[in-house]
Amino acid sequence: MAKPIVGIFGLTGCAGDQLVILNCEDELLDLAGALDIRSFHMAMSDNDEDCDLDIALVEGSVVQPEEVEMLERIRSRARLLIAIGTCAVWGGVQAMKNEEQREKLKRQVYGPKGKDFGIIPSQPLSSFVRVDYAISGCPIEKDQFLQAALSLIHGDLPVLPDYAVCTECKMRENSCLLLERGELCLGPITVAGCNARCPAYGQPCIGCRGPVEEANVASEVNLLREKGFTLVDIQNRLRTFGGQSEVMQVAPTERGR
Amino acid sequence: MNRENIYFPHLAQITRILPQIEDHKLFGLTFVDKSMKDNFSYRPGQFVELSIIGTGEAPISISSSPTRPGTVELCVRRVGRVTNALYNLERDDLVGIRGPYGNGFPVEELEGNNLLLVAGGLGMAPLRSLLWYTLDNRERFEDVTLMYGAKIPDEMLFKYELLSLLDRPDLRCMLTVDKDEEGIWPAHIGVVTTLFDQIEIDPSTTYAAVCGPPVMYRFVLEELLKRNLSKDRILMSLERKMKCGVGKCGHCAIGYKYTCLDGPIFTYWDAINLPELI
Amino acid sequence: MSTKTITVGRVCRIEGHGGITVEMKDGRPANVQMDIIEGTRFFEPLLVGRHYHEVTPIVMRICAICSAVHAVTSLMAIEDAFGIKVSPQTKLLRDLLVQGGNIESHALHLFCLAVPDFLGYSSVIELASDRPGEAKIGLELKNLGNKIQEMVGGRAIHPVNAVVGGFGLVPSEGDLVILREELEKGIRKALATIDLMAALEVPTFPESPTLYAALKPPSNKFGLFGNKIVLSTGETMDVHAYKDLCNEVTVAYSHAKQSRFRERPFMVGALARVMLFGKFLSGQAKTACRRLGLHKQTDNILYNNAAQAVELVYSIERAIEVVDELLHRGVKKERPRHAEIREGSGTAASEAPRGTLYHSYTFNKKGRLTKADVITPTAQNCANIEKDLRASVERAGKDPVDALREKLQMVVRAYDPCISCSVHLIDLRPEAERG
Amino acid sequence: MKMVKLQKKNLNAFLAGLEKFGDLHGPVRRDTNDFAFQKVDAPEQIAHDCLRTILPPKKYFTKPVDTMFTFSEAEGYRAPDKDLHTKIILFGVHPCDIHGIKILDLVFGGQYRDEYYFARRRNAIVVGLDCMPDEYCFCRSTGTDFTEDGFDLFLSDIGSSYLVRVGTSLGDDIVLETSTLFQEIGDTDRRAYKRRSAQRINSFEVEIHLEDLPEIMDLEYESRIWQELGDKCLSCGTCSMVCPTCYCYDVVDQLNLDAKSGSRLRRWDSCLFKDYALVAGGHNFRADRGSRIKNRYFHKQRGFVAQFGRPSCVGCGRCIVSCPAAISLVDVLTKLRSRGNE
Ligand SMILES: Cc1cc2nc3c(=O)[nH]c(=O)nc-3n(C[C@H](O)[C@H](O)[C@H](O)COP(=O)(O)OP(=O)(O)OC[C@H]3O[C@@H](n4cnc5c(N)ncnc54)[C@H](O)[C@@H]3O)c2cc1C
Ligand code: SF4
Ligand code: SF4
Ligand code: SF4
Repeated sequence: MAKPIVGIFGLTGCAGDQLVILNCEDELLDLAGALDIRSFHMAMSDNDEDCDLDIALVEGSVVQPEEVEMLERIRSRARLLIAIGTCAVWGGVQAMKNEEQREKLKRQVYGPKGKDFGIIPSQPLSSFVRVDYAISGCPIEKDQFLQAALSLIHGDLPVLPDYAVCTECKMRENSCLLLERGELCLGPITVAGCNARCPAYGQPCIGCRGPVEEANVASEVNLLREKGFTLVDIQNRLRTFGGQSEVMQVAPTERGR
Repeated sequence: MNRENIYFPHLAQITRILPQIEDHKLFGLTFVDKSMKDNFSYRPGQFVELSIIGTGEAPISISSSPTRPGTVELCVRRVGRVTNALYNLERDDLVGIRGPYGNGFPVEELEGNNLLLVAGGLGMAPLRSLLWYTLDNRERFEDVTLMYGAKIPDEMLFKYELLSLLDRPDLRCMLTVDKDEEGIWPAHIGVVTTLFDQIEIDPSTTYAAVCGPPVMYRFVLEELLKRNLSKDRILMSLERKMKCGVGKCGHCAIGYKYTCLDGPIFTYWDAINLPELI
Repeated sequence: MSTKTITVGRVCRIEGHGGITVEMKDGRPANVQMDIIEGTRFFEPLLVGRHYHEVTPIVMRICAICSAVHAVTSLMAIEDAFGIKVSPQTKLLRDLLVQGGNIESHALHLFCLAVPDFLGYSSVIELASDRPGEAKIGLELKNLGNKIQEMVGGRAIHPVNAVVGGFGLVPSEGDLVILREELEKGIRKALATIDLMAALEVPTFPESPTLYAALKPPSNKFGLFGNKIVLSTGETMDVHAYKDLCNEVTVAYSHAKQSRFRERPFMVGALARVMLFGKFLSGQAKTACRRLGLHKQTDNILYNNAAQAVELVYSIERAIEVVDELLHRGVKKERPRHAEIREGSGTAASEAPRGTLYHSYTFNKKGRLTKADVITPTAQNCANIEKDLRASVERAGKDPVDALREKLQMVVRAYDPCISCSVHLIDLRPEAERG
Repeated sequence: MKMVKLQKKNLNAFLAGLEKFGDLHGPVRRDTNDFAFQKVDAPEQIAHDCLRTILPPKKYFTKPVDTMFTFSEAEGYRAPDKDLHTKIILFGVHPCDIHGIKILDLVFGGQYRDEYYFARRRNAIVVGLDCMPDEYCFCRSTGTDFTEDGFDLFLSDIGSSYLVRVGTSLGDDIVLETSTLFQEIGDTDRRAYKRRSAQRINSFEVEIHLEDLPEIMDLEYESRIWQELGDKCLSCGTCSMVCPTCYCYDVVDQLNLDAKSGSRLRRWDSCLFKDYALVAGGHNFRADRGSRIKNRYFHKQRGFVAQFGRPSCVGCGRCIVSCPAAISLVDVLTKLRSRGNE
């Protein structure tokens, strides 16, 4: 089988997902041998800006018109476009206050000089182009990325978890923070794959991997309300990473403080 | 491990690939191990777990008849990971096979009766096994009728093989297409159920074997029941999500039955008792 | 009068998206700009209204490479606001975490981003096919930094285990013992890096008088923490007065907010630290510093790579020291210190791989954030980068444009700019205006 | 059944003397109220007040993530040889969990025997321990509060001693190994045991009736209860993970760096996950959560009865205490009986 031709791109984000790729220290050279990487601005010069790609891995969210163009260009070159990281999949932390005016934020930070900037609310790739596959995580998990890459090299589509963090949390036999300590844990509605990292460190899941498919947010909100959390606090947490996902748009019907 | 490991696939070589219709191909497989090749026996209606190593496994009905040993034939539709990976293989490549699994058609019980096979779409895959089994043991059965429907002529599986059966005196072969815009179809036109007007069913001596997409069952069952066929003489081959094929992984459980152990052949009476079955 | 514009649309092998624009008038650089073309993320306003304990996980997402030091600095600022005193063990573990980040970041920059420059390769992968030994050393060092961050921070990027008041789960003594062995091996690799750097010719084209700034370590030992800022002019100030140094201005051509000290650009980062406090280095790091000629003052930014190599040795030695101290004291399973919430502000600074990093927050009496200010090293360096770019162009003479472009990229890369960091409040100039 | 007596003060000495039979595993405290079975270096680490571990002992026999075999061009398929043959002593297994293991024996046995499961079963010595129910235990209702087999030794608390029932010949060997620690039982012990037993029986706070439950379940197949539960259920999978008799798994092939060799893994799955019954072509036999949660109850309380003659729930209460959405099996079954399809 011919080596897949690959491009790795970054839009707006922290570059963490590209760094995860570079963090595959033990595997990087094998990986580079099995893939024909033509574009990876963060790690190489001599990038081919025109070739057709079998796989485009795109990190980061779209926050400005130029990025829409960039993304469309990548899409037109790529057979498979894979969104990597929560920014690319859900809009990322920068999508947190999308419902508040970005213009207002801009003025707050730049004052009047900022008025010419072209800014659009932070959005995931799928708002603009077809995304064939989404590997979420803030940042993506190294093992998951490697397995996905190996599947692609093998000629298959990757298999990713479609169940919640709680499942992995129980497999690890963590003490449940939601039930035992009454913490605001998003494990029940966040997609697994991190091996319930935060609960294993005694920290509640803050949902950095984004919502699980068919997340029952209404039930999660209810049970958190019953535990005494205010709607504002719950909303804040839901939208930290899942800001752009529809399921997280719980209506602010009450103002709890 | 002192006993046979039930999860190990046996290597088999792809000896033949016959494209059928778009995204459906018939694969002829021969076991690499000689004793497997000689001793692999099965019933019509049983299935195997097909392994593409590194990709995964999928349950696939055996399309060939045990009366013609040596090669196992699988008719596979390309839908996902495993089936896709199979399509990337070529003649002489190796795959893995476990099985045969499932109950299969109760052929001994069917002997001495009239048989009505009703298939739609990919449902022909398991029924082809039963069809050739009856044809190769023709003397053991009374009247045998096949009804098979496809949307258009180009979507009929095993088309030439089946067309060649049209003139066979010991089989009533009724092939139909829903539509034939090019006007090339030599047989009946109309959905499968329209074929029922052309036949007589003696409920006391007939078994029906039905396999097709979920929507087809409803209409075919209606016809069969109208003709007073008893509920446990209607046999259906059903599909479920399945991982292990041997009753461990749980996926194919419906109520109190496992599709892989108690099925995939169920009677209509089973279906009534298992609300989720169809 | 002839006008010519030289642009580098996109500098490769840096973290984030940045370009360079040089306008030449009559053969002299009239306007030199470091364009930041990364999108805006508005971190500060995003934090407003959040509970104090939610701040760190969000703000560390400013940058992946420096997430550990962002996390630690953010926690220190929060603790400053509430007057939380963390345990000596927490301090040590945080030091270890930050050293891990420093090792990872410097190894990444040296081997994956900068060194290929000196050796003429387009990437570490290409380097590996020709000089596998060197690529391997680089990747192993990077991996060592990540191991520390994973063990202490719970994740190599965006540490989840560092929380207000301490750590969620304290690493076990057994883990530390294993880590120590790895660190010992790491020293040898870091020294090999010094050999590699010593063999490199450092070009002089960007040289121009430079003002350095860094945090002053509390004792006369090289370190990445401190409460006082020192400049190479000798001036010092308290970190709480960081605004006097970094009075950020939004630049008319609308890219980075820039920092200048009394109208002068200044440089922060490994080179600044080694220039100001290299004399406090000890052990193998001290020898390495001499070997690479950094005991003498230099105004050449291209020496920043050498300074990073020296710090690689330092950080590993320091990590061993911390591990030893932790083992000596005996690791206690302590829970994070409790926060007494009160109204007020807190500020903290640390030396991130790329230079001094400031976090400053104000909280209301419910512990919700009302104001945040984060000043990253790259933002501080922007003006200085432009200064060095200008010097390079002036010195370039009759260089062909392509060669000049390469040189300019090399200058930018030497700073190891972290654009995600800087754009927490920087925006793009539209393509059309960039010329 | 052979019975002997072991003074409580001798328990640790007894356990410490079992080294040659395998590694000692028992419940260890994880957090204030949480316990987990794990390997201990010394018997003192075992938490004797553990009523319910987070995961049941099934994790020893069918692991959360388990290698089914490795594959490579050079070596073909190979069964994992690691960890199938480690000998362990599992101390502190309560009756409900012993019944859980017995149920898994049924599932993994039969026409197609899972030799991985049985290899691990053979290598585990089960030392049972009696317990006092809390407000979530309903093993009395499921008939699993007492067990006559499924253990090598079973310890019942009779005050300052344990009454030890010897269940297998291997169990007897273990007793003989440190025979000096054991004594014959006497009349006071017999009385103490009966007192304890009566006290235990009277301590159950929860009671549900399971006798005709299959019929009730059939009657309530269309009950609105299922939809209500579906609205509440988070599909988080917790109940399936913690249940001693949930055994479903998913299979994935994992590749090594050469993208050719690798291993086939199975991983605990749950019938509450959306894609559990999703087949190629996009048809989902249980697309909504209500029908999935109904399936879980049906399979345990109805399907298993038809297949093996008994429900597969052993009344341990784990799914009740660990459900984040506070769905209680006892409540559901009680409601089904009392309320039904209004
Ligand atoms: C007893 C039995 C006998 C069977 N016999 C045969 C047979 O003879 N021939 C045969 O071809 N198949 C047969 N099947 C079906 C076959 O097992 C599945 O098609 C196969 O498992 C698919 O495996 P895969 O890895 O290729 O697909 P997967 O990668 O598992 O992909 C399937 C998944 O992809 C999605 N998907 C795939 N296609 C579509 C689509 N068109 N629309 C929406 N979503 C889609 C669905 O989510 C589905 O779950 C049988 C199944 C059973 C249980
Ligand atoms: S701690 Fe969080 S993730 Fe873990 S089981 Fe509890 S709710 Fe789920
Ligand atoms: S537990 Fe939650 S917040 Fe932590 S890594 Fe996993 S998904 Fe992210
Ligand atoms: S269904 Fe619940 S109570 Fe019953 S055995 Fe499983 S976890 Fe225990």
